[in-house]
Formats: sequence, structure tokens, C-alpha cells
Amino acid sequence: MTTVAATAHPAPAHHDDRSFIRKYVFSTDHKIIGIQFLFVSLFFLLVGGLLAMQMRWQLGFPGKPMPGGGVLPETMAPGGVILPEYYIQLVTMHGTFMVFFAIMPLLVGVYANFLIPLKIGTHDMAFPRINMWSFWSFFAAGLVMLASLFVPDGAARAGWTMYAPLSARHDLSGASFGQEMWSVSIILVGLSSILGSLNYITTIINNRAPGMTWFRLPLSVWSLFITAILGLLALPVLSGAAIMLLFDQIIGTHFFDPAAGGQALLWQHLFWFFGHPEVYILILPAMGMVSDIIANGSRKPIFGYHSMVFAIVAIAFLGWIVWGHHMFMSGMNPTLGSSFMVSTLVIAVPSAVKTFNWMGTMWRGNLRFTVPMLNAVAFVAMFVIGGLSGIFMAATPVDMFIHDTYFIVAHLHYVLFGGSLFALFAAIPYWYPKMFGRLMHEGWGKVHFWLTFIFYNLVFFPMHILGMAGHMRRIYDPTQYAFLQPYQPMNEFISISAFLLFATQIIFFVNFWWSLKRGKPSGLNPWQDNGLEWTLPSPAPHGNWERVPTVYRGPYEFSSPQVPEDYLPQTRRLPSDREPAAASAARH
Amino acid sequence: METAHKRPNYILIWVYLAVLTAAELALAFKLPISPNIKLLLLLFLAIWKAALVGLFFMHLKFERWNLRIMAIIPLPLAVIFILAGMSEHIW
Amino acid sequence: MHWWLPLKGSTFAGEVDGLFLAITIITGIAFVLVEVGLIWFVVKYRQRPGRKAFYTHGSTRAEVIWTAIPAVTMVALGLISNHYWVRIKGRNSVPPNAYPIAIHAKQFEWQVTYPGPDGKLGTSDDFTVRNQLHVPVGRPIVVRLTSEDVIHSFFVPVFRVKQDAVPGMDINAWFQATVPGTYELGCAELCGLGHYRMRAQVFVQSQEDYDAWTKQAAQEASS
Amino acid sequence: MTHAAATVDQMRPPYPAERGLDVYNTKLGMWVFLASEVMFFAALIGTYIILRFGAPGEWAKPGIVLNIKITAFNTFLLICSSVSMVKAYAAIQDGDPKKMRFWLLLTILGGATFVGIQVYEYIHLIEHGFVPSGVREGSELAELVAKGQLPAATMGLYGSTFFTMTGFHGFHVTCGVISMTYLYLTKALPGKYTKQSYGGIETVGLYWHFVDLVWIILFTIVYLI
Repeated sequence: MTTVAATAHPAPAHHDDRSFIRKYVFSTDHKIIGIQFLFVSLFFLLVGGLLAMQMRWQLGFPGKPMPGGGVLPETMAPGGVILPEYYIQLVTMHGTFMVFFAIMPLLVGVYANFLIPLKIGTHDMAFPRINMWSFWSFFAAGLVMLASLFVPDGAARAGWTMYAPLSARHDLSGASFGQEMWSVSIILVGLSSILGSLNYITTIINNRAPGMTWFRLPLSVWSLFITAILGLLALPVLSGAAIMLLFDQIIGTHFFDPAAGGQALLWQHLFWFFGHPEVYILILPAMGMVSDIIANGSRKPIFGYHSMVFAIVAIAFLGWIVWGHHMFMSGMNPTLGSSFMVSTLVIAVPSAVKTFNWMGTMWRGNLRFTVPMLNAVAFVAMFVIGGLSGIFMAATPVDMFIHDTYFIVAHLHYVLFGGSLFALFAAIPYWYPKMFGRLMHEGWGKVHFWLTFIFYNLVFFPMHILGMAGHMRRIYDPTQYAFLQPYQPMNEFISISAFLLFATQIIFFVNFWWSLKRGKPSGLNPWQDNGLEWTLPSPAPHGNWERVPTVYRGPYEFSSPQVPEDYLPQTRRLPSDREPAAASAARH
Repeated sequence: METAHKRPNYILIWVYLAVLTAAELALAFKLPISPNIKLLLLLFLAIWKAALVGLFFMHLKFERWNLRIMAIIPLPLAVIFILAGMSEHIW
Repeated sequence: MHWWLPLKGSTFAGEVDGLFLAITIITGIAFVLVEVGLIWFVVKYRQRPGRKAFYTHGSTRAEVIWTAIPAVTMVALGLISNHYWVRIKGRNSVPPNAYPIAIHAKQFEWQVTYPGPDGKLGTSDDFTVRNQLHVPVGRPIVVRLTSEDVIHSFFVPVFRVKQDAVPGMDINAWFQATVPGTYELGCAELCGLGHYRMRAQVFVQSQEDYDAWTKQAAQEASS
Repeated sequence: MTHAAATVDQMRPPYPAERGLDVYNTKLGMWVFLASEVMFFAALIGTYIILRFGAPGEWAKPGIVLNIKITAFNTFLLICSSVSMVKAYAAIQDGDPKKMRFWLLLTILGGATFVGIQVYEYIHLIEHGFVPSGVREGSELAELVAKGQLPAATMGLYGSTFFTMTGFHGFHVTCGVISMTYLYLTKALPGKYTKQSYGGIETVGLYWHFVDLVWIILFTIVYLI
């Protein structure tokens, strides 16, 4: 079958006469959409952080007026003292914002959009307009969620997991409108993710450049591909569940209301059937991007590329059959608990393979400690802690004690902050030049890294000890319990560290803004990387390539003996390279 | 994408579907058999009809395997979910 | 303040803590291995001018080893955990001679119903006390958990026992207290704005003290 | 027009087979989308199965609550519209746009009638007292419940699941009718579909058959079982 017609389109690059609105607002360019996601989700990251600070104030200094808390209305914090009903809104909205509006869009919305076409060598996504709708429905979802903080009765109050029937019945939760807005917003998030995922999947399957075979894809693209499959299949379940929850709330159906025959555990099954793949949606892209950055920073090919790919696939596959481990104590069938325990423990194996392969990559490397590399190494170090602490709760008898305690809080933050967020602190400066044409400030980046690394551990490591004492999650005032009173100094310590951690992030945000205009111009390839995106000007132009590039090798050929330099771009043709079979058609 | 395959007789499939639907109705309301057998037979007929639509109208019978996989992947996941949810009530 | 787990107050607390310790050791080894390795690599292989990294795409032997070791460890851990799990929460784990107590959770209190002198629930001598769980020491107790409204979670840290109380479900959890004393019972599942104060006192008493208390409490409840 | 926008309506895969699936983008995209739709309906149908399996007591009797005859006709109608869709697809493959327009129009009419009948059915049911929350007080069905001909304990669940599942299916049919009408007006009437380029027809057809397939399952498990 010939395809000359398909590939011979005039390349649109370099003469860009779109209006401002088409270019920056309702843009269909995957890079602009990625940048839109970046700005919006960084804002939500900040919102989520602010909510966490208020929680930490209450936990560290229960009942004391919060500095600056006077600006909050009477219904939240009269005189700056946080009310219990506001506290559980904080718990709920912190989780919701961080999971659905910060980490997930930062990893998938930003980097799937930005990187996939650039790294596989195509002009844009397969469906640019659907891509635009994906962003705008995410944006609408975010606005609805943000607005729900300010409605009468306040935001949703049942934790980000929205366990029914607390979430389903307003008379039990005390919230009303906010609870419904949560459901609506989550339906929109689901829509956004589905639209995004179908785009990523189609693009990666169908639009790879000549020579870009499956096993020449960078691990970042592999992980985003698998993530997209997880998102495609998991988010509709969440949307379906949120629709049923909304119907329970507004039209009086009884899905989750045991008083009328519904089942409370059904919500948990639906939620976690989505929720566990979601956990991998939140970590797989981070793993992929860290793989790219570690190989680059070590100037060495990634250790065991194929097993890295298979590990991603294995994690994604196992991710579908482990959701019950969130429900060991829920009264679920205990035999089902046993099988979920085994599948959960098995998932440690591919995670271990990935960790050892990252270490193998660094072994005998020539490590350059740029800001991205520092954060990527920190990712490995912190993800290990989060991964290992997961084994405790996978073992059901131990989970009986630590379930729903601060041990879980420590675990999930070691994965989501220590994992995903450190990966983002690596990825953002790494691909910043390709987005904006400038480098982020290296010195401040390092200051930010070290302070974050220290304060982060000071915040979350002690939480393991709180959890081992039996400190429950989501409690407004731990001093209510006599057995927790001796731990109050530790809560204070965690809170103060958390404030410092939050303050440290200001360095990052200032650096980000400052570098937009004042950063050092980066040139084409500031990190001497092999990926296709680094052959483009920075920032990459609309339509990316004049002509689709041809790929001759995998993305990790660092320190190859074939060339004197320590990197060998995927597009560079050495005399020994054969022209890929598919390239002859594309070249004309 | 020329049609390399022989085109199925769509009208015949239509007749099939109509007859199967009539059979379902008869089975559900006319035949005096035990509810469990009825349930199994009805599910069987429904899956048969769904398979006819999928294979012939959606041309899955004539696609390559790598596209068929796309249609098949979600099915085991759905089955796992439903079985796990049902197992709550049989212990 | 403890830096390790709290008092072992039930028969299976020792088992849970033992498993906790075992996992701490296993994960501790992995943790030290990885972190020391990382620091060592970071120092040893930091960039030096004129050096080129060692060009390799991996080693099948190394990868097989570090796939197999975690796999074997995890399967073994799963088998051991399952052994305890079946004994603590399995379908037939509740000892047949267990003394029944019914706990009905509602926003935001624990209604504890005692079987009274006949030792059976559902008879006329039952009586209910709010937010106080009295149990005799050294005797298996089966708690029948129900909920009025939302999901609550019965959690007594010293017993290492936790079980959600789900509306519409009737769930049994059992334990056997070993150390007399006064402890706390908390709600571990977010159940509304009063979640944080949904607590109860747990009194582990000798059988005589328990019987005396039962007599007195039954009178108070009926008067 | 950008490169990407130009490829959307191509009937060819953007690149040769060794670089993709040998299926053009919109068709592949539709299949990927349908995979997510399967999971959406799996959530709804799974909920129904799980609730029904664990229901407190006997399940509501569809034969009494619902009007099976009219729905059986509706099922037949949807099957017919699936056939007319596939006939439209066959016609344009043979290079006969006139015949294609005829069959496509018939499909749109079939779909619209289906939605119309479903709306009629809903109104009818609500009048009789069958609502998403169960049975309306003081209605015809409430009397049957009082007489014990319908189980009181599960009517609420049946109402919840029935209206959610059929409602979302109806929503999908409506979306299908709208998009087919859009394609009919903007592409089929101006004669933009040819023997070489009929991607829109094939893609919307896939969606339409999927909706039909879901209905086949729903009809059996909601109305008959």
C-alpha cells in the first residue's frame, strides 16, 4: 500500500498566521495545550498546597487562631479558628485538587501532550480539536471544583474517596451544593481524560516517524502510552460512578443508600476499580520521564530497556486486579482479600525491577548533577521508601493495624510527593527550554531541590511513626485522644516543617516565572540528549517539523563507542545505518 | 482501505437478529421453564446477538487481530469487576 | 511517646507486630541496599572531565536475579501473611466460644450492647451503654458491628484490630484482650464532621470485675 | 489547514503498516473511544448486576412495571437502523452516494424514532408511578406494591438502575442521531463522500452499531430477565 499522499502534506511550520485567540486560547497545537495544562495545574497545585497548610495548622496547633485565618468567613474559621466542618472540607479538597487537578494533569495533561508528538516525530496529535476539548473540559472541571469551596454549606466533605453513603446523602454529610459540584466536576475530569487518552493512544500507534519502532520509543512515551490506556479504561468507570452518586444526590436514586437496598461497598468497588489504575496513572509517567532524565544525566544507555518496558506493562496489568487492597478492612469478603493481597505483593516485583534498573543505569556512568538529574535521583530514593512502605499495608494482618492511619498518609505522600512531584521537579526544568526557549535558573533550582528534599522528609517521615502509634487519618483534633496526646510535639514538628516546605516552593514558582523572560537562552539541545525533540528550535515551532525526521536508533545511545561525543541523536545517520523500510515512502 | 473481504449478507444478519429477538421474547414470557435455565438461555441469546453485531456490522470478523484486541481488552476487566462485586454476597 | 508500636493488648497483637517487624527487616534491607547504592554511585560516578561512561545496555543475568529475589520474597510474604489473615479475619476465624457484644455505630457515638447474664445477644436481659466497651480479659470476644448511617471503623490500637461498620451489613470482628487496663477506641473512617470525637473508652477487666460491672450497669440501664 | 487537520478525513492510515495499525486515524480513534465506552457501560451494567445479585429479596417484575411490547418494537427498530447503517456503508463502498444518502436518512429516522418512543415510554412510566427513586406515592404502581404484587424492597433499586442505564443509552442514541444528521447535512448532501473517501460513514457506523449492541444487552437484562 502506498502512502505518498498521506505523508506529502505541506508542512505548516514557520509561517504562522493564526490569531491570538486561535494561537494561545483555543489552540489546537499540542505544545500550547500542554503549556495551558502546565499553567492551570501549577495553579491548582498551589491551591492544594494552601489547603494542606491550613490542615497542618489545625493539626499542629489545634484550636488556635490561624495567622491570616481572619480573612476566612465565619462558616469556615470564625476568628481564624478552623471549624471541624471546614477541616473535613480541607481534607477532601486537598486530596481532590492534588490528585485530579495537579498531579494527574501535570503528568498526563502537560507531558503527554507536549512530549508525545515531539518524541515520536509527528506534526501534532491525531485529533487536535479533541485535544483542545480535553483541556477545556478539564478547565471547566477545575472551575467548578474551585467554585465549590465558596458555595453555601461549603465544599464536598467526604474525603477525596467520597465514600458513600456519607457522600450520597446530604443529611449525613451536612454539605449540599458542594457535594453535587464535586460529582459534576469529576464527570468532566473523566471526560477530559478520556478525550486526551484516545488521542494519545491513536497518535502513538499510528503516527510514529519512520524508523521509530515500538522498541525505539523513549520510556517516557512508553509509560505515557500505557498510562493513556489505563486512563481510557479507568476514567469512564469513575465517571459512571460519579454520575450514579450525583443521581443519588439530586434525583433520589438509591445506588449507594443501604436504607433502600443500595450497597455502600459498591461505591468503594467502583471507586477503587478506577482508583488503583489511577494510582499508576499518577506514577507511571513519572517513572518514564525519570528514566529519560537519569539516562541523560548518567550519560549511559538505560539499563535493561526491554525489561523496563515489560515492567511498565506488568504494573499496568496488575493494577487492574489489586483494587481490593484499599478495602481489606471494609467488610469485604476475606477470601477476596487474600487474592488481592497476593496480587498486590506481586506488583512489588516490577517496581523493584525498575528501581534496580535505574541504579544499573547510574552504575559506571558519568553523572552530571543538573537540577533535573538531582530531582530524578531523589525520585528514585523517595519512591523506594513509598514502594517499600506499601508492602506493610499489602500484608493484610499488618494492614489491620495501619489502615486509615498516618502510616497510609506517609506512604501515599512518599509516592505522590516523593515520587510524582520530584519527577515533575525534574521534568519541568528539563523540558522547560523546549517550551519557552530558556533555561530555568540552575542555582536557585539547586537551592529549591535541597530545601525541598530536606523539609519533605522532615514532614512525611515522622508520619510513619504517628501511624505506628495508631494516629487515625482525617481527624480534626488528635488531642481528643489520650493515647495521641504524647505525640502532639511530633505533630507540631511536622506542621512547622510543612510550612517551611511550602515556603520553599515559592522559590520554584519565582524561578519558573522569572525564567520565562530572563532565563538563559537554551539553544537547541542544552542537555545533549538524543531525543527527536532536541533537533527542533527552542521553543519548538507550530507543526514541529518541516519534514518528519527519520529515526535510526533507540533514544538512549549515550557514550556510544561509535562516536567521539557522549551522545548520539536518534536522527543522526551513521554510515553503518540502514534506511528504515518505512522511510523511503516518507522521503520524496 | 479497499474491501478485500467478501461482503457478508447484511439482510441475512438482520433476519437472524430479528428471529433471535423474537425467540428471546418467547422465552422470557411464554415458555414455562425454570428461571435459572431461562436466565442462562437469555444471556446466551443476548451474547449471540451482540456477537453478530460486533462481528458483521462492525466488521470485527474482517479486521486484523491487533484491532480486535482493542475491542477485547475491556471485556475481561469488566468481568473481573462484576465477579468481585458479586462475590461480596456469596461468602 | 513510643518510637515503635504501642502495647500489645490482644492475643494476635504479637503476631501482627511480629509480621510488622519481619516486613521492616525485609524492606529495611532493600531500603539500605538501594539508598547506600544510590549514594555510592552518586559519589563514585560523578562527572569527571575526560571520562566516558561505560557503554552497556544491561545484563540479563543481573536482571533475572533482581526479578527473582523480590518475586520469591513477595510470594513467601504473601503466604505467611495469609496464614495469619485467615486466623484473624478469615471466614471461620471467630472462636466458637467467643463472648458476643454488639456495637452499633452512629454519627458520632458507639452504642455498645452487652448480652447480660445469659451471655446471649437478642434476649431481654441485654443492655446498651454509650461509648464504653467493657471486656473481660483472656476471653475471646466477638463484636457484631452494624451502622446506623454512614461507614464507621472500629479501631482499638492496642488490640491491633480494625473493622469497618458498614450500613446494611452485619460484620463480625473478634479479639481476645490480654492486658487489663483502660484504652481507647476510635473511629478510623471519615464519618462526618464529628469523626474526630467519635471515641469510646475500652476497659479490659478481670472476669470478676467485669461481672460486677455488668450487674451494676444492667441495673442502671433498666432504671 | 494544518497537516494534522488534513489527515483527519483521510481514509488512509497516516503511515505505512509497519509504523502503525494499518487503520486510518479516525477509525482507530473510534475503536479506542468505544473501548472506553465499554468500560462506562460496564460500570453501569455491573452496578445493576451487583445490586440485583445482592438485592434484599425478590427483584421487581419487569413484565408488570414496564411496557415490554413497545420496547420490543423499539429493539426491532434499532436493529433495523443498524442494518440500514451498514447498507449505507456498503453503498458508498460501491460508489453509490445516492443510495448511501437514502440508507443514512433511514438510519437517522430510525434512531430519532427510537428516541421518541423512549421518551414516550418514560412519560408513560412516570405517569404510572415508576420513577428513578422507585415508586411514586399514590400512583397506580404504588397500589400494586401495597397489594404485594410488586416487591417493595427492590423497586427503588430497579428504578435507579433502569432509568440510569436506559437513560444513558438513550443519551448515546441521541448523540448518534445528532452526529449522523450533522454528517448528512455537511458531508453526504454536498457529495463529499466518495468511493475512495467515506471515513465519516464508517466511523459513525461503528459508533451506531456499538449503541445497538449495548441495547441488545440492556434489553435482555433489564426488560426480559
